[in-house]
Amino acid sequence: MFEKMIDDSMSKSPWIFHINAGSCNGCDIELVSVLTPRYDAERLGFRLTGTPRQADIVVVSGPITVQTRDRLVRTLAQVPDPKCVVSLGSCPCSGNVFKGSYAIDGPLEKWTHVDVSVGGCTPKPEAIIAALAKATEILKEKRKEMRK
Amino acid sequence: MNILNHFPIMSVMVLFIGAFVNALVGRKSSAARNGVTFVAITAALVMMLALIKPIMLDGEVITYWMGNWAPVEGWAFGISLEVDALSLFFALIVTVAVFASGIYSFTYMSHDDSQVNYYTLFLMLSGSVLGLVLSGDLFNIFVMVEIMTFTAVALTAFRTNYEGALEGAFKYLVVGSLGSTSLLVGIAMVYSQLHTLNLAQLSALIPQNASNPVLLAAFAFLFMGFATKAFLFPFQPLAADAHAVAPASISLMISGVLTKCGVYGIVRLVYCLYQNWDLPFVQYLVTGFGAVSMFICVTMAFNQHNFKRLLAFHSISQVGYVITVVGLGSILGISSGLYHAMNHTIFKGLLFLTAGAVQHQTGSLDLDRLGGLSKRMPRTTILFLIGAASISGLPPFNGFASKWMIYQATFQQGMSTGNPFFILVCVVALITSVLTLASFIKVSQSVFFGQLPEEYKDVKEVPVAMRVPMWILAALCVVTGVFPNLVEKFLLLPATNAVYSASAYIDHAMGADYAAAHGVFSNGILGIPASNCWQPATWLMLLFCVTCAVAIVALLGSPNDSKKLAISACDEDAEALDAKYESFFSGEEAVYSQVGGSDLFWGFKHNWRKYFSFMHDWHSGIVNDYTLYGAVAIAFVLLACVILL
Amino acid sequence: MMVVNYVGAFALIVLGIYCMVAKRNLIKVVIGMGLVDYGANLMIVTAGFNPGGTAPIFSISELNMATFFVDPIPQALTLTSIVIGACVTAMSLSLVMKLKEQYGTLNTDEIRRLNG
Amino acid sequence: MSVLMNLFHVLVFPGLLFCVVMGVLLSGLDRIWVARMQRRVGPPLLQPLYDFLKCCGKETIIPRHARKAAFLAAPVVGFVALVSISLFLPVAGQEAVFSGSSDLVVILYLLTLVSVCMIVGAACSGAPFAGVGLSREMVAMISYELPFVLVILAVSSVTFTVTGNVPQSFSLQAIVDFQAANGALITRLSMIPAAIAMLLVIPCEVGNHPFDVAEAETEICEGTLSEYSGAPLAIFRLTHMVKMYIMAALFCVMFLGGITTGIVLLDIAIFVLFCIVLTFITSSLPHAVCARFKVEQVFKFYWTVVAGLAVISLILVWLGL
Repeated sequence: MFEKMIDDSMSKSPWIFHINAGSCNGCDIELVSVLTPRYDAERLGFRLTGTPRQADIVVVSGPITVQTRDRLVRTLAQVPDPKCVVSLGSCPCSGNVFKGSYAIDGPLEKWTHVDVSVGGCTPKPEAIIAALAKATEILKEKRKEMRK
Repeated sequence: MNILNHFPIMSVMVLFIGAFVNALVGRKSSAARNGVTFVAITAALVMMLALIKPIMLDGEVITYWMGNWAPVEGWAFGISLEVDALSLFFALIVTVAVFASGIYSFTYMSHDDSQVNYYTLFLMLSGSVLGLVLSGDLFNIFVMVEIMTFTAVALTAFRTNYEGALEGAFKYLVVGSLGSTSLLVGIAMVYSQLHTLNLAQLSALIPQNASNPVLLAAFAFLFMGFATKAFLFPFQPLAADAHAVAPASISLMISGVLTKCGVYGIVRLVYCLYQNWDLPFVQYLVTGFGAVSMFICVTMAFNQHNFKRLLAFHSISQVGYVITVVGLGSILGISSGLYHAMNHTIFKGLLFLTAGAVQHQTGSLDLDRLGGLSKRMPRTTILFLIGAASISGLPPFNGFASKWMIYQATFQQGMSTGNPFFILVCVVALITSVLTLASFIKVSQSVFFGQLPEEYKDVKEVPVAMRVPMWILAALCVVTGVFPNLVEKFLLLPATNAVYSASAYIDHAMGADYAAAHGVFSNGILGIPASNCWQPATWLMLLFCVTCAVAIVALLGSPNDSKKLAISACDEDAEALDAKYESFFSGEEAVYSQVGGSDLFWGFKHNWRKYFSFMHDWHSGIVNDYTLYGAVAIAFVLLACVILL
Repeated sequence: MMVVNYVGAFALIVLGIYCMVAKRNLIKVVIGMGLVDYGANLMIVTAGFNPGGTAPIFSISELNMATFFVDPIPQALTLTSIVIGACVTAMSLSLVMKLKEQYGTLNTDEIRRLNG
Repeated sequence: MSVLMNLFHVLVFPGLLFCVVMGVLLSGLDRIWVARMQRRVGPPLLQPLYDFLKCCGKETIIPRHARKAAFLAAPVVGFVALVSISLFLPVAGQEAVFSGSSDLVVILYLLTLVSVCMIVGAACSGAPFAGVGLSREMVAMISYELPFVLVILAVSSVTFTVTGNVPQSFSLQAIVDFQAANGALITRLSMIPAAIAMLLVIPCEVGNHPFDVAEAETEICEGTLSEYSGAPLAIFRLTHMVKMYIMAALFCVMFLGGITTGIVLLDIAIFVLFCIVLTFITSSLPHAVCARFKVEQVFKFYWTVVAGLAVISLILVWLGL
């Protein structure tokens, strides 16, 4: 009865959980700036949560260092379905300048299915918002699929 | 002669005879031991229940003269038992608690040695307490108090090898003897003036001689004697020491029953013997002692690391509530006090029994080491939560019903007399209730919820025989909470009426018109004001309605066929841990950053750190200090009574 | 003089309490308890004493309002109270013995595992 | 007929449906206002509803350390208890549905029950962050309880002193009747400090921003809610929204009661307007202005400043102002 409404709200209220997997903080700052008055992602319903249990979209930044790897995997497993993984910046995609380092165990695809990737070092806030908006659409599709 | 008239003496005797028989036959066989104990406590309970009809409903008073030694020419020399609704009210509390405690002991104590001594002492304790509340004679009250203290001390020290058992028992004995002596001195003073010890006769004579300084001094001594037995401030360290180390079934007796004797004594003293409840000084004195005990003990509970010691402080805090409203001198006050006294026995008994269950199964009472037992002992957890909700005064349990009346009583007293003192008391009572809730949250978090430590992985649920008495008490918690109207009709109204009809109490013992001849007139009461306002049954129906509505909406909206969206829980028996079901934590995997019980309310304790550290030092654990506090309190009350009354 | 008795009774009680408060030895604390008890007993006996009264043993025919005798009830009370006091002393001494075994001391300052 | 009427009261007005609608409305408005004050556009008005529905559509994970039954029951019990409060409040000139048991102490304890359900839910989840969260929630509760109690006493004592012997000391109906006869309480000099204290109590009771120590998402990972997901989380969110409405309504009853025009719909409109204004004052304004307090600061603030205001009010009442 409410299925349609729930499907619709799936894309209107995406909550973000941010994992820093060894990032240099550049992408993290840009992600925060998305929520600031200038870009105001809250008008699309975005909200940063503090726990993976409440997240819809997991944003991963950083090149997945060996130290963070296990925790990343563990935390990703704790996110309830339907969920979306967004890789933020070039690091989780490719390893960026850290590629080949002994301390890196990337890319992110190795550990989980990535739904949206944003390139750039660092990506512009506009690009991040676009990626998140895309993720919400994927979220809605996933929810519909899960029902079937 | 009606057989019911013999029930008071028989119920006391059956317990004492049970103790004697038990000592004779119980040494070898546990069946004989348990059988004798069970028969004795059941008989006492049944006899008290049988008295409900004539005394509570028909308003009779039963006077029993030992050896038929009835008063001659208005002088009562014989030993008597006099049972009015007030006595019966407390006798019912006592027998129910004794029954629960006895049944619990059969399994709980089964691993101890020399159990025959335990049951002998236990039955003597029960008999003495019952004798105290039924007695019609001041000196017998003293004798019963002594037997009670004595057996309670012996039972506290029963597990001599338990850490601190002897120490707690010794402190209880030494400082308790101060209270007993105070009682004895008070009795001597009363006798020296009036040459009688019969309660009924004294009730007629004392109000006539109200300005006699010796009687006023006697009032101070008697009040402090009973206050010691109720463990009011400054005697609360004793209670904490004794409760914490006694076996759980005895902690129930000490907290649920022995303190009630103190309450009974104070009610009798103020409302019946001296009938000075309407004097402002007495109101300040009694209410002040109650309020101070209530607040100090609840804050002390924040410092505790031991489950039962924490419960012990709460026990005194709740007795503080009772004494506070008893001191108000209003009808609403006394009825709410009696109600809370009854409820306190029920829920605190339940809590001590659950603490005993935890101790029985895990061998520990340390709040910092226990945790996560709700997985292993789910039934005990439910029972504990019922008890905790009751003591914290959450609706719809019984604690709320009585606390609600307590707030009404204190506030009405404050407003109708225009006295800010009672408003302050009302605020203290309300805050105490929140603090009580906080410390029970602490217990539930650090014992039953949170993570299960490795060493308690194989803990089992307690046996059924121990759960039965807990369920009885839990059921009473709910029943007396949901139907306050019935409690009021069958128990509170008659008891309150008895409190206010001293003349009926006097006349029945001393012959008609004795009270009127001595200028004691009292008419009893017609009803309890402001009752019937809190209707839990309506509220529960409301709750049920709304729950149904929510459930219907949830059913309509639930996904029709998808399994993935349903609730997913981890497989308990799976060997490999699935990361999905692990708790979220961002630190090292191995370290569970569990918040220790005593650090749980840091934000509160930090602001009050000076107070807490002062109180910690004040409860020094040295027996001399505790004696000093007691002696100073007695001296203070004595001076105040003689100067101000 | 009866006043002496009363003063003595109170003096005993106060001494006993002083002993319980100030003495750091368990045995002395128990002695203090005993003293307090004796004071109370003395007080009861005094309360029932009539100077010059006879022993309260009469046959019923001799008894009339003018008979002058010592009140028997306080004596009965005192007997009870003495018995209780003896029990309490015995009990506390046995506890002291056990405490000495467990703690290895009789000093109250060291017997304070239960505090705070 | 009366059964149907009661059912209507319980389920539609002023019960379940009205509570939910008002809760969504107020919290949506709150978010917009905060955004506007920060010069943002802000989410749509119905954003809280979307959040709620989305949470319903997610998977519910029960962690390994949690007790399943209590973990799932706690939010429902809390929500239901909260909704039941609305039936004790004589709002908008209507008599309370269950006026017989309407009483400030009962409401105080029902609000406590709601918080306790949240705490029990957190304790059941067995997570370290939830442990920290519940401890903070409890300290916050201790903090606001004292001023709340004092405000209740101040309000009751006004009605008590003027009308003499009211049979029930804390009766809400008596308070509203008193205001209908003598004008709203907030117009009295003695009640102004109490009203301010109550305005300060509301954000902490609701758990709104400067005082949301228990759910601080950045420090302790949502605290009490850290293990909740899916439908139970949705119900907790809804509880939070409805609590905003209930507290605003309680303020209206205590200080702005007795304002009636005789026309039911107009009364309700005025009441809704009051609630909206109160939400702005108690929720949006502090949210936009203040940073989050530390837990010991919350305690200190409430036991000194706010409780002091309430005590001043009590003294003024006692002096007869």
